[in-house]
Amino acid sequence: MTVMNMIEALNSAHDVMMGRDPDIVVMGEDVGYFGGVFRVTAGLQKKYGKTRAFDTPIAEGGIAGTAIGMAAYGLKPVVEMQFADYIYPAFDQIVSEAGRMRYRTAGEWTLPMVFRSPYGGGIFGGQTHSQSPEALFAHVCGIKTVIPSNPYDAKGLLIAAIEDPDPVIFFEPKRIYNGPFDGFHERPVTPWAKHPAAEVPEGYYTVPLGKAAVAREGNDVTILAYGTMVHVALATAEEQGIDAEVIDLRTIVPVDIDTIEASVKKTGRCVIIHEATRTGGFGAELAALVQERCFYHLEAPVQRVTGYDTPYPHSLEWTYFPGPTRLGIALKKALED
Amino acid sequence: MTVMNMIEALNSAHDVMMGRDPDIVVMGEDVGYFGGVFRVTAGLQKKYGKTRAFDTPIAEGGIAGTAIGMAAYGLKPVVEMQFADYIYPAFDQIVSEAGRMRYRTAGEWTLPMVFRSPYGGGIFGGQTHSQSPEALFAHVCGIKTVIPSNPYDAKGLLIAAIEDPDPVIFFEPKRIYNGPFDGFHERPVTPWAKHPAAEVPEGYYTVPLGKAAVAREGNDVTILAYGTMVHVALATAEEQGIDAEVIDLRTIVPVDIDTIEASVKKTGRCVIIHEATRTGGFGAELAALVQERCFYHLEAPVQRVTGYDTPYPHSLEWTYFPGPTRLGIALKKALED
Amino acid sequence: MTSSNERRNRPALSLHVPEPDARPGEEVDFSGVAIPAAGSVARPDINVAPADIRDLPYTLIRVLDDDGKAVGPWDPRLDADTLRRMLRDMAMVRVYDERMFRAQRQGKTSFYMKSLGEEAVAVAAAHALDRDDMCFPTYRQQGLLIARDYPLTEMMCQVYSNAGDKLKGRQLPIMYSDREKGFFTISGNLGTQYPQAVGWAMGSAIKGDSRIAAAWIGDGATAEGDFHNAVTFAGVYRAPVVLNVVNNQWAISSFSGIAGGELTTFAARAVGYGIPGLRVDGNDPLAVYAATRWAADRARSNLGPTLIELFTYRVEGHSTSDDPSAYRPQGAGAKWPLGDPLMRLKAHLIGLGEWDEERHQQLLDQLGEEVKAAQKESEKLGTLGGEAAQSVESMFDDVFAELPWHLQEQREQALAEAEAKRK
Amino acid sequence: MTSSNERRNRPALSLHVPEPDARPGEEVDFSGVAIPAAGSVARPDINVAPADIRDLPYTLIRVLDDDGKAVGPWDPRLDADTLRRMLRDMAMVRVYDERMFRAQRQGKTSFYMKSLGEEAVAVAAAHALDRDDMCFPTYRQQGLLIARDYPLTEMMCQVYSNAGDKLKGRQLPIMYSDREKGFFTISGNLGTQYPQAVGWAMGSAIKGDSRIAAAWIGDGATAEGDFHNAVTFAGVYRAPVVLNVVNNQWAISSFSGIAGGELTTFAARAVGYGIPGLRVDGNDPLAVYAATRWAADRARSNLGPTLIELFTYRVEGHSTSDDPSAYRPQGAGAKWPLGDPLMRLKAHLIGLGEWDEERHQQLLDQLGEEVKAAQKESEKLGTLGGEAAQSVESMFDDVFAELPWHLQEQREQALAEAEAKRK
Ligand SMILES: Cc1ncc(C[n+]2csc(CCOP(=O)(O)OP(=O)(O)O)c2C)c(N)n1
Ligand SMILES: Cc1ncc(C[n+]2csc(CCOP(=O)(O)OP(=O)(O)O)c2C)c(N)n1
Ligand SMILES: [Mg+2]
Ligand SMILES: [Mg+2]
Repeated sequence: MTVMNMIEALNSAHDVMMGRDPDIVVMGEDVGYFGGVFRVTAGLQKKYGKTRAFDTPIAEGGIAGTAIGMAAYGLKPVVEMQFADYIYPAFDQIVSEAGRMRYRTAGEWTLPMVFRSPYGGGIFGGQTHSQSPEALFAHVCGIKTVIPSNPYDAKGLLIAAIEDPDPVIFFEPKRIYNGPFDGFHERPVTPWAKHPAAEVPEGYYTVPLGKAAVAREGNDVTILAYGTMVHVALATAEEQGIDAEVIDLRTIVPVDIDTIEASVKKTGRCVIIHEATRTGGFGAELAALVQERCFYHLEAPVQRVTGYDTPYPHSLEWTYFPGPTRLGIALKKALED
Repeated sequence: MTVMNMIEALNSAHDVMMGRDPDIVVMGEDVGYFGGVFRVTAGLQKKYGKTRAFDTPIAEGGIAGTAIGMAAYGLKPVVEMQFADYIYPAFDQIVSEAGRMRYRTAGEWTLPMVFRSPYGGGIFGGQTHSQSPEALFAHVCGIKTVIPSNPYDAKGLLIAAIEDPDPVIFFEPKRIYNGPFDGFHERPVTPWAKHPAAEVPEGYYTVPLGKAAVAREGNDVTILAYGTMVHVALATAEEQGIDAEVIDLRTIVPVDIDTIEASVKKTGRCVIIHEATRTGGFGAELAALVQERCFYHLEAPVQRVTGYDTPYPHSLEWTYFPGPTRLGIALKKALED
Repeated sequence: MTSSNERRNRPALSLHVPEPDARPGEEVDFSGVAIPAAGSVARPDINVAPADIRDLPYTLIRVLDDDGKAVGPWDPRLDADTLRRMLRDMAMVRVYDERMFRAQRQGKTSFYMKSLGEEAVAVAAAHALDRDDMCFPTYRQQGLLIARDYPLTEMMCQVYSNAGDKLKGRQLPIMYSDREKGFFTISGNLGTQYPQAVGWAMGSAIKGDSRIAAAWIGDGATAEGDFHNAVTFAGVYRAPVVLNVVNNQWAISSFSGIAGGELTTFAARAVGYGIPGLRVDGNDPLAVYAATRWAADRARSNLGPTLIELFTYRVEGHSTSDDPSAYRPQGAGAKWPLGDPLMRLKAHLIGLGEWDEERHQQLLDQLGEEVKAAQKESEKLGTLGGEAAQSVESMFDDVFAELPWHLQEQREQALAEAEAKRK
Repeated sequence: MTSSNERRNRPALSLHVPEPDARPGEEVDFSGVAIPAAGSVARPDINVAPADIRDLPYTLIRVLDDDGKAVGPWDPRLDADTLRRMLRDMAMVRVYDERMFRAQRQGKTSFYMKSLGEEAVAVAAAHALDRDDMCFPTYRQQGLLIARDYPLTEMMCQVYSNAGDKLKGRQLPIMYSDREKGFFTISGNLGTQYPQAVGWAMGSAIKGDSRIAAAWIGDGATAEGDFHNAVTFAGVYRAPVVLNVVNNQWAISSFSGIAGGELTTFAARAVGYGIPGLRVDGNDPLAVYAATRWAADRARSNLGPTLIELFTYRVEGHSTSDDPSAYRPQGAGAKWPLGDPLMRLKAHLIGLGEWDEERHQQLLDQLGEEVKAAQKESEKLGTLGGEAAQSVESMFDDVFAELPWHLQEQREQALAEAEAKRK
C-alpha cells in the first residue's frame, strides 16, 4: 500500500495492466513522451515503448476511429481524450460505432476499449475545460460509463474497465486529480495521507463496474452522487449534522439499482447531486428510477442539485459549482417536506 | 386552407419564409436541385435560386460549421441534416458552438438558425435511419428542441423556429411525413383529409415555441407525448376507452411546464411516452419534473413507455416501437396503482 | 489596412454553386472527360518517394485498350484462370444484384443497393489483395464477398433479415459482416470505416503481423471529417493500408462537384498528405488489380499507405429508394465512355483466345441458376415482413457481453407485451 | 488472391511513430531546415490556375534577406509609415504578452498564452487585410486586435474576467471577441472557427458583399475534421476566404510530425483540394503581408480561397500551464534560424534609414508605459479571484435571447444560495 493521489493511482492502473497484457496500447494527445497534460500516462512510453504509448494528431474523431480499428484488430486501446469538453468530435465514432459494434454484428466484432477523459469543473477552466457530459453517453446504448471519486476506486475501476469486454467511458473528475477536496473550495483540505481511499495497493486489483459504494451510512435521507460530488455530499452531511446516507454510484451505466433502492426505501428521502447541467442530466434518470421503484416509500419529492443550464462560467466558477450550500438547502427541504 | 401532409406543410413553411425574408438560405445534402431525399425542400432552388437553396458536401460537421458562419454573417440558415442518425459528426459544432455562441460572447454574436432533421422509426430504416436523439440536445444548454406531430403544427412551428433568435433543432418524425398514422401500424389509417390538423393555411402563421397542446382532454391520467407518439397515445386512449389527457409537448426545450403541471395535478397520474432509448431519455427529465412539482398530487408512480436501450433493429422494428400495446399496459398499471 | 471606403467600390462577390453538365431533359455529354490512352502512364517502383510521383493523381492508369488488349507497364500479366475467375465474380455480382433488386421490388425486403458498372472496383481488388487482408467496405463492395466465396445464401439471408441472418435481422439489407472472409461490418454512417481501417492496420503493424487493411469510400463521403482523420493518421504512422476512393461521380442526387470534384481529382487528396495517389480507370479490372497490388505491396513492405481513386460511374439509382431520372439525364450510365467492366474483361479474354460467346452465355446461365437456387434456399428461412424471424428476447442480446439489469427488465416487459399482443 | 501461407513468410510490419530531432538533454539541430534565399520564389498573377502553381507549397516565400533588405517579386513595397506601424504593433504584442504572462504568475488571472516569435503572423496579416474583413483567429492572434487598435484595457479586462470584461467573465482569458474590430469570438474547441470563417465568407458572397474572411489554425489543429470541412467547402463554393495555417512546429508537447508534418508541408494540403497553397516565412513580416495580400486579392476578385502556411516557431511554452523543457531542448526557440520577426523588421527599417536604435528604445519605453497605464486602469475594475465581478443573476443571461422558465427558476435558486452563503 502506498498513498497515491488520483493521478498516481490512474498511472499505476495503466502500468499494472500494460505489464500484464501486451495488447494494451495507450494513445491520445500528448500522452507519449510527455505523459499527458495531467501526467496520467507519465513514464509509460519510456517503459513500454513508442508503439504502446504514443501521441496522436489532434483529432478526437480520428483517435476514436483508429482506436476502434485497433480494438477490432485485437488490441485493447486505452484512449485519453484530453478534456471531456473536446470529446464531441469523436461523438459519432463513440456512439454510432463503438457503442453499436457488438449489436450490429451480433457479437462478431467486439471492442474492448476505454475512453478516459478529465472531466468536471473546479479548476477555473472556463466553459471548455469544465464540462460533465456523462448523461450523453448514458443515453446512447452500448457504452458503460464510470466516474471514480477517489484514488483507490480510480485504479480499481480503471483496471476493471480495461478488462471489460465492451467500450467504457471513464471520466476522471479533475478537481480531485491532485489534491483531495473536502467539499468546501474555500477551506483547507485534509491531505490524502489521512484519507483511507488514498491507500492504494501497488499491484493488480479491481473494483467491479456497476457496483455503487455506500460512502457514508445514514437513515434520514439518501444522497446519490458520483465523482467530485461525493465529497460535497460527505462534507455537507458532516457540516450540517444530517444523518444522510451517501451513495457513491461509481458507475452510472449500468447503475447499481439495488443499492439505490435499498437506501431510499430505508430513508424515504432522496437528493441527487451532479455537476452537469440540470435538464436531461443523469439526475433526471436517477429521479425517474427512484420514484418508479420507491414511490410508496418516498416521503418527499426526489430533488436534484445540479449545475445550472448554462455553460460553466469562468469567473463565477464557484457560483456555478454545486457546493455544500446548494446541497444543504435541498437536504433541508427534503427533511422538512 | 389546403390539406397538406407533413412534407407539404414543411415545404410550405420554407417557401413562405424564403419569400418574406431574403436572408434565409436552405442548405444540406441533396436539398438543392433534387429537393431533399424526403422532398421537403422541393422546388425551392428553382424558385429562389442556387445561392439560396443548395446542395452541400456530405459532411455534417462542415454543414453545421459553415451554417454557423453564415448566421454569424447575418443570414438565417435553415439546414437539413439528412437523417437524425447522421447528425453526430456535427455534434461539436452544434453543441459547443451554436449552443454557446450567445453566451460566450455575452450577446455580441447570435445565431438565428434551424437544424431540421427527419427522425424516429417506423419505416424499416434499421438502426441508422430510425434514431431519436432529442435528449442529447435537451441536455446541452443553449439549444431549443422542437418536434411536431402534425402538418399544421409542423408548418407553424417551423416558421416560429426560423424566426427565433437562437438555434433550434427541429426533428421531423418521418413515420408521419407522408401518410397519417393512427397508432396501429398494422391497421388502415384515416386519410389526412379527415384530420383537422392537416388543414393548413397556405400563407404565414406561427405556432409558438415552448407551448404544448392538449391533444385530447381527459381526467384520469395524463399522457405526455410528442411526435409520432402523440398518435400512439390518442389511439391507445380511444381503443381502451380511457379518459386520458394527451399532451402534445411540441417543444421539449423549453418545455411547457405549466400545461404539464396543470394536467397532472388534475389527473393525479402520468405516463410519458417516447420512441428514444429509455435510459437518460427526455422521459427521465419529464418524470423528474413531474414528481418534483406534483408529488403530493400523484397517486401512482410516473411511468415511462419508451424504446428499449438497444439500437433500433431492422426486422423487429414493430417490436421495438412503443405502440398501443406497450402504452396500454402502462396506462392500466397507472390507473390500478 | 485599406479603409472601408476604398472597399466599397470593389466588385460584388458571388457564390459559386457547382452544377453538373446536364440535368433531366438535357443531353448528357461526356466529351469533356479526359481519357489518356491505355498503357500511357509509367509505373514507378513501390519504393518511390511520394514527392517524386506528385503528377500521378492527374492522369488515369489504364491497362485495357479499346480493343481489349492489355498494354503498358501496369499490365498485371494475370493468367487466364485468374482472369476468368474475375469475370465470373463480376458477372455473379451483377446477377445477384439484379435478383435482390427485384426481390425488394417484390416486397421481400425493405431496401437494396446495386453496384452496376462498378463491379471491377471490388472484384479486382479482392483478387489483388491477400485472402486474409482485412477489407473495410462501403455498401457497394458486395463484390469482395463474392470474390472471396462467401455463400450467396448467407448474403440473401442478411438482405431478408430472416431466420438465417447471422446478424439477427438487426442491420439494414446489404450491411453484411464477415470476419472470417475479412469483410468488416458495414456501417450506415458514411466514412466511419475509413479511420477504423487505418486503426486496424496500425494494430497489425504494432503486432508485427503481415496482414494489411484496405478501405473503400465514395466520392461523396470523402467530404466527411473521417476521411481526413483516416488519411492523416495513415500518413503519420505510415499505416499499412490501401485507401480507395470510389468516384462513381454521384452521391445520391449530388454530382461529384459538390464533393470538390470540380477543382481537382480525388486522387490528388493524397498529395496534400504527402502519400502516393493513383488515379485508375475503375472500369478496367486489370488496372484496378495492378494499382491495388502496387499499393498492397507498398503497405506490406512498410512503405505506408496509398490513396487510389477509382474513376467509374454509378449506372443506376443510388438505391431502391432512388430514381436518378429526377436529377440527371435518363440513360446517362449507358453512355459512360469508359464502358462496362464486365464487357471489357470479356473482350480481353476473347482476344486472348481464352473465352468465347458460348462459354459466356453458359456462365451467365449457370450463375443465374446458382443465384436462383440460393434464393430458394434462403427464402425457406423467410423474408422481411412475414412473421418476424427473430425472437423478442434476441433483441436484447449483444448490447453488452452480459445483460445488465435494465435490459433484463426491458426484455421481460417486451415479452409481456408480446404476450399481450397475442391475446 | 494470394493464399495465407504465402503471406506468412513475409516480413513483419512495424509502426512508425514520429519523433522530433531532439529531446531534453540533446542539442537542438535546425540544420536540416531548408531555407530558400529571400526573393527566390516567383510571384504568380492572382488569376493563375491553381494547377499551374502546384509547386509553390514546397518552397518558402521570403522577402527580407539576411541583411534586412527587401528583395524579389513578393516585396510589397510598403511605405515607411506602414512599416513603422507594423513594428510598433508587433512590439506592442510582445510587451503586452510579457505583462499579462506576469499578471498570471502573480495570481491575477487563471491562464495566459503568449505569441512570442509569432507576432508577424497576426500583425502583418491585419495590415494586409481590409479593416472590415472578418478575422476568425485562434488564441495566438492577439496581434490582430492590437493592429486594429482595440483598446488594451478591453483586452486586459477580458483576461482578468473583471467588471470591465464585456464577455461578463464567461470565457477563459485571451478568448477575446470583438465584432466591431472584425475579430470573431475565439473558441476553446480547436478548429471550429475554420468552417465558420468559410461560412461567413459564403454569406458575404451570397449577399454580393465585398468583405472577405480570414481564418487561422495551428499546425496541430489541422488534423481536426473541421479543417477538412473548411477547405472542402471553401473549394466547392469558391468562398472568398484566406485560410492560414500557423505552423509554429509545436502543439503543446507534440511536434509537427504528429500532425503529419514529416511527410509534406502544411501548405501542400491545398494541392489536395485544388486550391492555391503558399508557404511563407512566418517570421518575415513583409512576406506575410505580401502573401496575405495576394490571397485577399484573389478572394476579393471571386477567384476563391487560398491556403497559406506560415512557417514559424513557438519560442516559449504553449501557455502558462506548460513547461516546454519537459519535452524539447531548452532554449530551442532562440536558435530558430528564421530569426525574430520584430528584429528583422527593425533591421529592415534601419537599413532604409527610417529607424534607429534610439527611436526603437523610445518606442519600447512608450509601449511599456502604455501597457502599464492600461493595466492600472483595468485592474481598477478587478482581477480574477477577488470578489466576483459579475452578479449571480448575470450568469443566466444570454443562454437564450429570453430567459425561459427553467432558467428563471435556477436564477432564483442561485440568488437564494448566494443569500444563504452570506449568512
Ligand atoms: C454520415 C452520413 N451522412 C449521410 C448519409 C446518407 N447517405 C447515404 S449514402 C449517401 C451518398 C453517398 O455517396 P458516395 O459516398 O459517393 O457513395 P455512393 O453511394 O456513390 O457509392 C448519403 C448522403 C449517411 N449514410 N451517413
Ligand atoms: C478539440 C480540441 N482538442 C484538444 C484541445 C486541447 N488543446 C488546446 S491547444 C492544443 C494544441 C494546439 O496546437 P496548435 O494547433 O499547433 O496551435 P498552437 O498552440 O501551436 O498555436 C490542444 C491539444 C482543444 N482545445 N480542442
Ligand atoms: Mg458516389
Ligand atoms: Mg502549433
